[in-house]
Amino acid sequence: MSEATTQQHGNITLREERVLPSGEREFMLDVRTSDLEVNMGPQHPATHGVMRILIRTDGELVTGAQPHLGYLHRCAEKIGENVEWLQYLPYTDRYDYLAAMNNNLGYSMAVEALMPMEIPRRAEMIRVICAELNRIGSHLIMFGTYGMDLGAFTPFLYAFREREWMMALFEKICGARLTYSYIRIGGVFNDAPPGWLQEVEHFCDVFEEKHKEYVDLLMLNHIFVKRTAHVGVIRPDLGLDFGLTGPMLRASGIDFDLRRDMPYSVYGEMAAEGAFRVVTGRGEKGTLGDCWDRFYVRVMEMIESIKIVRWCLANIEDGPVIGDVPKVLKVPPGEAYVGIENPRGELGHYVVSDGGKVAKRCRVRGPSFCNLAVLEAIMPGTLLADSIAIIGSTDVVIGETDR
Amino acid sequence: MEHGNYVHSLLDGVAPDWVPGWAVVVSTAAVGVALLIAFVAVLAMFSVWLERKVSGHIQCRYGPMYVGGWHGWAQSLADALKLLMKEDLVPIGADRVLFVVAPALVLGSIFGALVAFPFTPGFFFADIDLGIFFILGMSALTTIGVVMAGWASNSKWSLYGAMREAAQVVAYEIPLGISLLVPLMVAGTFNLLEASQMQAGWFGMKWLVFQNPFMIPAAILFFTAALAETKRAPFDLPEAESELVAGFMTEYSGLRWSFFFMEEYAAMFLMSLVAAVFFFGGFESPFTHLAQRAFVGETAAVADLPLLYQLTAGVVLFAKALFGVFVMMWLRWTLPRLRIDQVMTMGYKYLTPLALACVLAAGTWEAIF
Amino acid sequence: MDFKGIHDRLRALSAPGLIGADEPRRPDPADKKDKGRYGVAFVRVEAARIVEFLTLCRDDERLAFDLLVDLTATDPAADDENLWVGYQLLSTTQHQRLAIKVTLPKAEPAIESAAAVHRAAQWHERECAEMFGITFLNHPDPRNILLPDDWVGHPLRKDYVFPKEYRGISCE
Amino acid sequence: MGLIENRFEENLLTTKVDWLLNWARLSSIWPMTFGLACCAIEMMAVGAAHHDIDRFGAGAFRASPRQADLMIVAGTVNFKMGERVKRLYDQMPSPKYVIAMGACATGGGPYYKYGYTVMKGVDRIVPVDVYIAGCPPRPEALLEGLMKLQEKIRGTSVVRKPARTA
Repeated sequence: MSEATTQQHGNITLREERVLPSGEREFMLDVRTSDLEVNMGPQHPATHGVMRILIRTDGELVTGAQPHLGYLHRCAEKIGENVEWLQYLPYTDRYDYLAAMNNNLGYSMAVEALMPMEIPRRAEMIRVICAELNRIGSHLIMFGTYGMDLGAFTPFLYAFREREWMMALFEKICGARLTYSYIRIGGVFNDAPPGWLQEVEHFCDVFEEKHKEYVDLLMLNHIFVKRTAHVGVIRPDLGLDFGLTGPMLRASGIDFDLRRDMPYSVYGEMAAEGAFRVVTGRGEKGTLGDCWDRFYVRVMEMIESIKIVRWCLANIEDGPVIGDVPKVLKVPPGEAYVGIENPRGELGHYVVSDGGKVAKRCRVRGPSFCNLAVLEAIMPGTLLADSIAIIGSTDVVIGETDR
Repeated sequence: MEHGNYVHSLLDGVAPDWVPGWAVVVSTAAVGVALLIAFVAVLAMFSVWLERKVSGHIQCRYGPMYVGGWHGWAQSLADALKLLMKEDLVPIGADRVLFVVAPALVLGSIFGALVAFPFTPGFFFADIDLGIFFILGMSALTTIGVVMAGWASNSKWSLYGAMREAAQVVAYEIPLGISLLVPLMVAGTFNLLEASQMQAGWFGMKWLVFQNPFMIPAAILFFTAALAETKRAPFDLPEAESELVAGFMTEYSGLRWSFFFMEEYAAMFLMSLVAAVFFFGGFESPFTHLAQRAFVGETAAVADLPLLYQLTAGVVLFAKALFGVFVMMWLRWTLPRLRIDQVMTMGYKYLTPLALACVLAAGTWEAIF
Repeated sequence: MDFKGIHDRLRALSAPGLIGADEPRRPDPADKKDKGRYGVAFVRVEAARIVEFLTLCRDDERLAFDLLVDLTATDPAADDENLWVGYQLLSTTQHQRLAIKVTLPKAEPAIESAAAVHRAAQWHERECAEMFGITFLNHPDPRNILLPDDWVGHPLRKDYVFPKEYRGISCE
Repeated sequence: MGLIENRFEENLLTTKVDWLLNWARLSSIWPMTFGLACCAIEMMAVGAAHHDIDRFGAGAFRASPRQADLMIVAGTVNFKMGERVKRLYDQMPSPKYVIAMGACATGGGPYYKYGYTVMKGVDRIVPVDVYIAGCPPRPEALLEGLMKLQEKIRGTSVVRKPARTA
């Protein structure tokens, strides 16, 4: 390359682009482009809370993405080391605020793992009913907000219509709409009020009908399929590498569900009877592990949850709802890690006790935290609009990533 | 303005002899502009209210209910007054001149387009022989305003919105124009009034869309392209609330932002009007037919059409256009948004060839039958 | 496999850095002071060889721990000399779990990053680093993750002093 | 509106004008799409079919602060987020209002004592018009907060000189 690769014409610089087969050198205008860094969030309609993603773009093409967290860091783990065992329960409501019942369940089970105690069977049943109803509510929010991310506003309101009923059910059983603290260490706080179980059954009947509407309205909508199929593909090995759990992992075709494969509570009996099915992505509309698969898994899981609730309603018996738990709880020394299947994946609680009234360590493994990490790997190379679809499909709850 | 302009004839009648003719024309124009602004403002406010009510009822809720009393009828009035009262913000780093000019340009071009529109068979501001060309040209000017706004805002989201708008409008102007060629060919005129008049007959149902089998696909193509032109869902990429915050309008507030808002609804109405005139019979309908029989003689000149007939015709056209606006809203609250590459693919690879095929087929049909 | 099976398998493979197992036990009735140890069992591993250990756990077909569920640290007490780092492994094919515990000296806690084995470790390690002041060697992206960049102190240490103010905003 | 604001003596005309302008402001309070934490879910519920804040003209959630009148601080604000909240508030054109929704935004809530990064109330960085209690407040409570804000706006003077206080 002895010859100059640029030519100067007045104040216009021409840069050598290529050498044609004829040997002629082709010069082009020396226009240098640089990537645009766009700061998405913390206040952005598509980030579902206060996540911030630094996106590097080349036109509409995303060339890099870097999630920044911590805008909702609320020190839950430090609080866990400072307040009493039972006092910490309300804080569990507030990390994954869409699935507070599941969080209560996870924490209670972690503490129960340290205490040799028996949970009454009716309590187990009510726990599972509540957890599964809450799973439906959580997936409904995902269904609605995902539609909104893609520009369809109406499904959001339809989803909230059913969610409102679900919240009314919870209100009847524990008095709160969002943050329940209902599942306690050793059982549940109180028995279901009269008629509650019948209403849950009615809810199941109606919900199954409405569910068909959801599928038609959004999941099989042609534009929706075009927007989500082949977008944001997570290969199974990538998913495992990033520690994805729950629907995110199942959508990539890995048939693993803690409720069936490592059962806790009464899920074991259910799984043995085949009362529910584990939904996995199949790449039906696009590639295995794309956004549509993730959406499909969540939408179909709602129906499975209904089946679980129905099983519990059929098998529930009368009896006590809380075990023998002292007012001032002293947890025997030891440490336990208990992971349960949250709507978003494995919610793990790692508790360490030295036998006192306060935990030594109260670690929360939020599924969203790990599910979010994968964005860095799958977002580059997509379009800007796709990146919104990908963020939505991870279904993160920022309260849980930041805790 | 030689015929059919009520304002002109009215002013001409009352003006004393010493007033020169050009002064009457100028004052006619002034009155016309005032009327048009009032019309667009009322129309936009009504459409916003309608949109909120329509979206509400689609979504199992009510929409505005309390402001002003009956079903929140004064909601848009309150919104407009509030927007008027908001602080006038120009961000630091914005290109001040362009930032201020852009909304005016956007709204002005829509005003310009509406000028060429006959509101009733006898009431219009300008009867232009190449009316539809003028309307399409003027409405395409909004794009320049939008790009200007996006650039001047000095915001990345705005820039994205502007670029998307530019790409989208370039892609969809072509099928929009070509699909309009079909009715133009069938009607044989560019003049909106004439196009409307030639659809009289068949008891008021001799609409262009029924005159040629290829008019129906052309109408669908036109409507799709018009959605993209007016930035309505599923083509609302320049705004794309969940992606670009508010697209090219991100940095606009108060009155200037309301200009964009008004433009959107005026453009929707304009496109629906064009569709009504060139596809769906213009003023013609069974009602107009009956009104014509009742009020108009055999050979009435346009200038002295009876008022009742004019009103009927105007209301019919207005109703057709509003129905078009309603369909646009309906789609907005039902469909998800497309992605930019899908929008481009649809425009260039499907709509344009289809529109061309439509023109060819319709032309052949016209030549044979 | 249950924990015993996993432990046996690890010993059979002479897993690098394996120190031993810690299983829960009932309190000794003879000893009044002994309250026993409850909860779940875990294995102890040398800090220096943790990456090799995790690689073995991932690649062995009987263990097949393909998912790093959690990585966290614990400060047992203010006067304790050590920090614990805990790893939770999960196998999606064998349906088994394994808890690993590593102890690090509080004076200068440093451990090799597990991000090369499981990329899931990356964010957990960033969190541990800011919360406990543990240095993860060869970490690909050692920034703060939850706390602001100019935050002082490691909040989850037992001797952490709550701040009085942050950037001029009072914390009380 | 700087030209006419608070410049006129109180008389029948200015009172009527004020009434009209206040009516417009209170009838069309557009909130910003700005959810922080748990309370944001209840804020979404307020916008949804069952409670439908749009009935009161406050349903036009705007994503851009430039077009919003009301910032509903729905959730815990920590120091990292506080800066952003302040900036968003600064980006809104006046007249602008702030509702502190829930215990966290009001005063730190359950995170008051041990939450080292939690700001003990959003009023340390932005002026708050209405505080709503609850953790999270029910949707009805947020609606009541909106009514309170409307009451507050009804009492402001726009073109009149502000009433002298003793």
